[in-house]
Amino acid sequence: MTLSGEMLAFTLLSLAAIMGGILLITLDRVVHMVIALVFTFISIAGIYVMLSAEFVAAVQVLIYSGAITIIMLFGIMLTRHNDTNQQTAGIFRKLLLLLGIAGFGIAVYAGIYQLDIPPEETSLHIDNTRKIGTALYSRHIIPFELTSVLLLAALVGAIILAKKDSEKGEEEEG
Amino acid sequence: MKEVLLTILVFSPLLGMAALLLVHGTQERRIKWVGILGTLPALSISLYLYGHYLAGHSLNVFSEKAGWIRFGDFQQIDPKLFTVDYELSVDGFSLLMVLLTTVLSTLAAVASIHIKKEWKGYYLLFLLLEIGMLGVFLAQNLVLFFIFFEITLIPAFFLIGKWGYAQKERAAFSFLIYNGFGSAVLLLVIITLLARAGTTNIEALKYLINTEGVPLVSPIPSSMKYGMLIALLIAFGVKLPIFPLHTWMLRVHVQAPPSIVMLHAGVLLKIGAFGIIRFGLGIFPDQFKDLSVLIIVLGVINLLYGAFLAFIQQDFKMVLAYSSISHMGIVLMGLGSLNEAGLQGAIFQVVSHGLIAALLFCLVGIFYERVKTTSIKDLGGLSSVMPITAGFLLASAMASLGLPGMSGFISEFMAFLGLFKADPILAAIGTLGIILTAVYLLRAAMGMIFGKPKLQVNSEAVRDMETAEMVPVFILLAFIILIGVYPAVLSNPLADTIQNILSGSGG
Amino acid sequence: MTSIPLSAYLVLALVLFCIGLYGALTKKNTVIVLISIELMLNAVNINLVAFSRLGPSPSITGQIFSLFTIAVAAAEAAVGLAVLMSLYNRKKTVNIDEMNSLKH
Amino acid sequence: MLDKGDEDAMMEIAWIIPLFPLLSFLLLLAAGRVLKEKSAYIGILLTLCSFLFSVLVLWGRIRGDTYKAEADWLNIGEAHIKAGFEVNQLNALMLVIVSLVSFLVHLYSKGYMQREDRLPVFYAYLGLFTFAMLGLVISPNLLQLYIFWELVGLGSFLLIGFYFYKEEAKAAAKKAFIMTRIGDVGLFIGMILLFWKTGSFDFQVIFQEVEGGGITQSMITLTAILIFIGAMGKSGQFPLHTWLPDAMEGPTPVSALIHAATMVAAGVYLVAAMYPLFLASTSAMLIVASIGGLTAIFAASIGLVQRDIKRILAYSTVSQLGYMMLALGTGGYTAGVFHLMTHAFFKALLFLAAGSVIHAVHTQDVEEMGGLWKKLRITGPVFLIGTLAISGVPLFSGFFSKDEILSSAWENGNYVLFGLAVIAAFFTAFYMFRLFFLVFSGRLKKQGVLVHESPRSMTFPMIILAVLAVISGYINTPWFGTFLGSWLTEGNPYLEPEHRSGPVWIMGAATLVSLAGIALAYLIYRRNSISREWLGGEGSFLHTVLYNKYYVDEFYQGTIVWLTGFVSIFLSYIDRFIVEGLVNGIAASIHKLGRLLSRFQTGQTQHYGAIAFLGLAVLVIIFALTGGMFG
Repeated sequence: MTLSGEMLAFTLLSLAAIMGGILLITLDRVVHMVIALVFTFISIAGIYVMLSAEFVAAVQVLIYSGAITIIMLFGIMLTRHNDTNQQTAGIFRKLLLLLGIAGFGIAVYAGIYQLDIPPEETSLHIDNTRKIGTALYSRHIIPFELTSVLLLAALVGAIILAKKDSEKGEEEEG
Repeated sequence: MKEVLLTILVFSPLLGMAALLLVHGTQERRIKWVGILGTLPALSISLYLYGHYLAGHSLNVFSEKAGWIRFGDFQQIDPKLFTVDYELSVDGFSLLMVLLTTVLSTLAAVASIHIKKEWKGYYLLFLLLEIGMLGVFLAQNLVLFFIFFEITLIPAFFLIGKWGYAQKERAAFSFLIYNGFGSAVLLLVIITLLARAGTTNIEALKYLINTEGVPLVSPIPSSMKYGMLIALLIAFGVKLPIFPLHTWMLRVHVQAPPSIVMLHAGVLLKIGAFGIIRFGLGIFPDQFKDLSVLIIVLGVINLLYGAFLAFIQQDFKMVLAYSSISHMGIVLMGLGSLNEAGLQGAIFQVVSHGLIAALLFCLVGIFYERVKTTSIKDLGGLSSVMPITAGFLLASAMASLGLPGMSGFISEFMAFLGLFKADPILAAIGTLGIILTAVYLLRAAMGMIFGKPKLQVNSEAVRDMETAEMVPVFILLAFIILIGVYPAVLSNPLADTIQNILSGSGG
Repeated sequence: MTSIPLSAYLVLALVLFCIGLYGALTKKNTVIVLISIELMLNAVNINLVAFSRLGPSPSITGQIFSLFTIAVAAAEAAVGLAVLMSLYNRKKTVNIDEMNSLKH
Repeated sequence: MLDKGDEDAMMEIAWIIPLFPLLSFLLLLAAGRVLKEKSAYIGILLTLCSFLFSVLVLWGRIRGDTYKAEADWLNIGEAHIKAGFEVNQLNALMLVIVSLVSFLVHLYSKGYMQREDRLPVFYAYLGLFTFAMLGLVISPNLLQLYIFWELVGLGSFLLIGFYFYKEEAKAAAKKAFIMTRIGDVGLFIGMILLFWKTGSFDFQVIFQEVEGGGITQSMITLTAILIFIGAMGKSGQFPLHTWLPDAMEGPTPVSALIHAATMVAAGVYLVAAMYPLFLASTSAMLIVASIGGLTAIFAASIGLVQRDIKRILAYSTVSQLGYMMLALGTGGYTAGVFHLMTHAFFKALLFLAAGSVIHAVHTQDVEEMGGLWKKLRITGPVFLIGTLAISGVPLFSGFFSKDEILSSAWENGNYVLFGLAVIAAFFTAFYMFRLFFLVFSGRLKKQGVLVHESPRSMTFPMIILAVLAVISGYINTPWFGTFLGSWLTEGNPYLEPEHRSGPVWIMGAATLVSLAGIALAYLIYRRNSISREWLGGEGSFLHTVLYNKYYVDEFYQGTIVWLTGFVSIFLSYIDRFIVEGLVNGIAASIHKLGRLLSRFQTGQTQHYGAIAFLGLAVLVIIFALTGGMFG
């Protein structure tokens, strides 16, 4: 494994992503946590680019780094939280979980280690977006349409959930 | 048309269900009519099948098959590997069971006129139950069989739990838990077979398991075959029921509405026997042969245990419940003897007991409706107040105790004929059951019919059977006598099936 | 042609997944729990895209799948937050420990 | 002179004979409510048809040869079980006896059951019984015989329980059914064993196999005994006799038809029909003879002290059936069948006459009757004829048949059995005349009851039977030729024509013995010159034992019935506490476990998640360590 430019890029991106993740669980203030996560999301977008998935990378930046992060920030703000996050989970449970996650990680790593799939030549990077568009509107048209239904349902659901209760809350207050 | 006739047959009750949905829930008469009519398409198709058979044509033309589920992609090895098709087919044995189902369904639908509430839901579930029962007998692979098998459980659970008597909920839960347990065991066997043999088609399994040197996905050691056979016996033994897995069935017999017990005792219990014959004996004939003595012993235990207990019951329904256990012993004995006579006797007993049990419970429904009790002590002298009902009751008790000229005798006779060849000693012990059957049935039936009318029965309001009620009773009795007088109506369709099964066991 | 082996991506995804999991199971703030779940979803997405490029039979389907995942994740985040808001309006808390009214 | 074809034509239609009564049964069942008392005519008419056809068939058989027709009925693999009918000498004779007695009883019942509301039902049952009985006698194979055998039992059961509201009738019907069923199981087993040994149910095939040595000797004995157990049940042989006296709870015509003339004789018929099988085993023959002899004396001794007129006749029937068995068991085939025939006539006569008496005085207790001779001008004489016939007074039919039996027992060389038979003959003469004198002589004991002779429909059958009771003996006498004997055995390879003349002194001794019995009865009950208490009066040990029928019923009650009940209760406890308890135990422990596990339901999403994940982790680790399922 030579230290090529690609390797370097991968190393940097993955380090950034993992750093973001670690910051997420170590930082105290909730807003900081979300900001740390943005790093992770953007690094992952970079990883996508390396995997010749430009369109997915773009979507990742737009949706995750943009939309979802913003929604989360709104959430935090609307709940008017004293934005330090007091962790109260029992030390025993944390240890057990760490142990479990470590075991899980090692087991899966063992699986990954055994995995040996010879890379094949692909043409995914050529006209990536066009290919996605073609596939999405031909072979995957039904799931695609269903996704739109899902999104609509989520939209309506979110509005109703948020609205009804706030009205009720007002009535109770009033 | 012929290629999809079986599918139409199985799902024809859906038509009735759809029609029921259009009827308003308070229109009692109309709902009952629609419910009864809903069972007729299946009845007429099955009669057509029987006519087709009588005309001498092969039943194979009705077989149908369509690709359905595919686990993994093994096209290059064997396109059939790990696939489950939607396949229905009918042979002599399943034809009889289907006929039994459709006839009893229609008659039970007629007998359901005594249902007092929520007719719509009742008939919807009733028709759903019929779909399940029909599918069970026609399915050609274990997965499909299992699905239909489960379809029968759910409507039966609600029918028992909602329209039954005082302790209906408990009965329904017993029913579900025991049968669920049986299903779980059955599922284990099915999955093992699918994983090891790569198919669940019955014919294919017969070939794969019993032929030396056929490559399987992974080999099935002999001990595992025994294990699977015993598991099958347990799974279907719950249904049949085999001692000591029988207690749930007592509660169902006593607590469920009589029209449902007609179907339950008449068809659902018979699925157990059907399964043992089709799968236990069909797929594992050699292992079955080795266990045949065990099966005979179980049969004799069932026969005598049920008979002794029926002897001291105070409730007529309990007597009938134990008598079912006892009669199922004869099925096991016939199966265990593993010869033509025994096997034929067992299948005859399945059909015949189905009819007789249905008849008895139909009558129970009729007189319970009038006197509001089934306790033998409280009854007595039914002959004076309801002579026709009493006469039919006596006739069905006679049928049940194996009076010649009725179907019960033929099956009992053939089962013992087979058993005496296979194992004379156990058979001789079993004949004690013949006497005991007479003793307990006469005790119960005469306790109700003969003697002086007791107080509860003597009231003015008690009328005799009405014409509508007489229809199912009369038809059932006619079938019972027909089989008893001319058994060839059953034995001819069965000949091939029995040959097929016995050739599998090499004797 | 890439010089980075498939397993490198998978390990990266594994690490991110484990971090997300830990966060989801230990953090008290419901918002953070939601964010951790997003992180886990991202880890899965990396796998999907990596397999679509470097898997046994490379195809575009993996990318399509990841797009669907993102869409569903977005919906989930929106609904999740809506639920959180309405809960907050009732209970005045976002502490996940206090949301146990479904207990038997 | 008819040619051969006509005779066959006569016998070809034998199958129709049982169908008339069946038709009567179905018709009356369906339309009885409409027909009401007219249903009697239907029953009578149809049985008359049966009788006429039976006579035709008998005529055809006398002229022609055995006729047999059958068709496949049931296929079991390779085995074909057939159904059909056969007309041989024995069958043809039985057909006539059964249909004649049945016809007369139908006729008699018209008068006797006049006031009964359920007359159609009664005639329907009679039809069913007659159908079954006629079907039984023309069966060409054991299975068919067994089928009708059970149906006959059903008919008997229904008729005994005709007065269903009487507790005694209910108990008697139940007892009759169950006791005979116990015997039937013997027949059932014997039949199946024979089938597996010979490959057929057909009488002829079985006999050929027996003859040809196809069956081992022990198997022949076993099957013969099993079949005899069946005969014991139906014919009320000791120890399965207790149902027969109780069966007198049924209407009297029924007792005459079923429990005297026809059904109870079916056991004898069965042994006669299977005779070659019995002949092949000396031990089976000995058992038949011993049981027969024992029953004859046993039942006769009980008959000495009974008070119920019908019960006395019932015990007499049991005793006479024992006689027939004794005859068959000692090789007297003709004697047995002959006595079967004569007994059918005179016992039916006695029962019908007894019915007429009961009809007149409305009691069954002989101690309450008396002096009826003058009141019942027809019943009295016919009863006397019957009594003379059964007692074996010379010139009456019973004399000849009894003589045959005694000679056959003597020739067999079994002198113990011969002695038993002689004593039984003495008893018979004594108790029958005791009955006669108590009922008809002396003064009228029952006052205030208008005693009147029965209507003509009742007296007519009695007169016919009385004539037959006298003359039927003459078809087989040592004086005018043994027509019946030679005809019965002719052309039958298994039976040798009998020339049973026997020592002449037997006839004299038999006459003396019966006359002695009559004389004793005369002295005690007519003349009162010997005290009734001379051998132990009421209350003495002997009387008590006899009056209580040797306590056989009580013995059964105390052993078999008790044991069955005990086993049942024992098993019900097992069912309730062990089987059910086990299940309930499992259910309870699952419930407890559920309680325990529900503590883990903290409501904390993260707990759930953590637990679920840890489970997953453990699974994955195990997978990784073991290499997985497909590894």
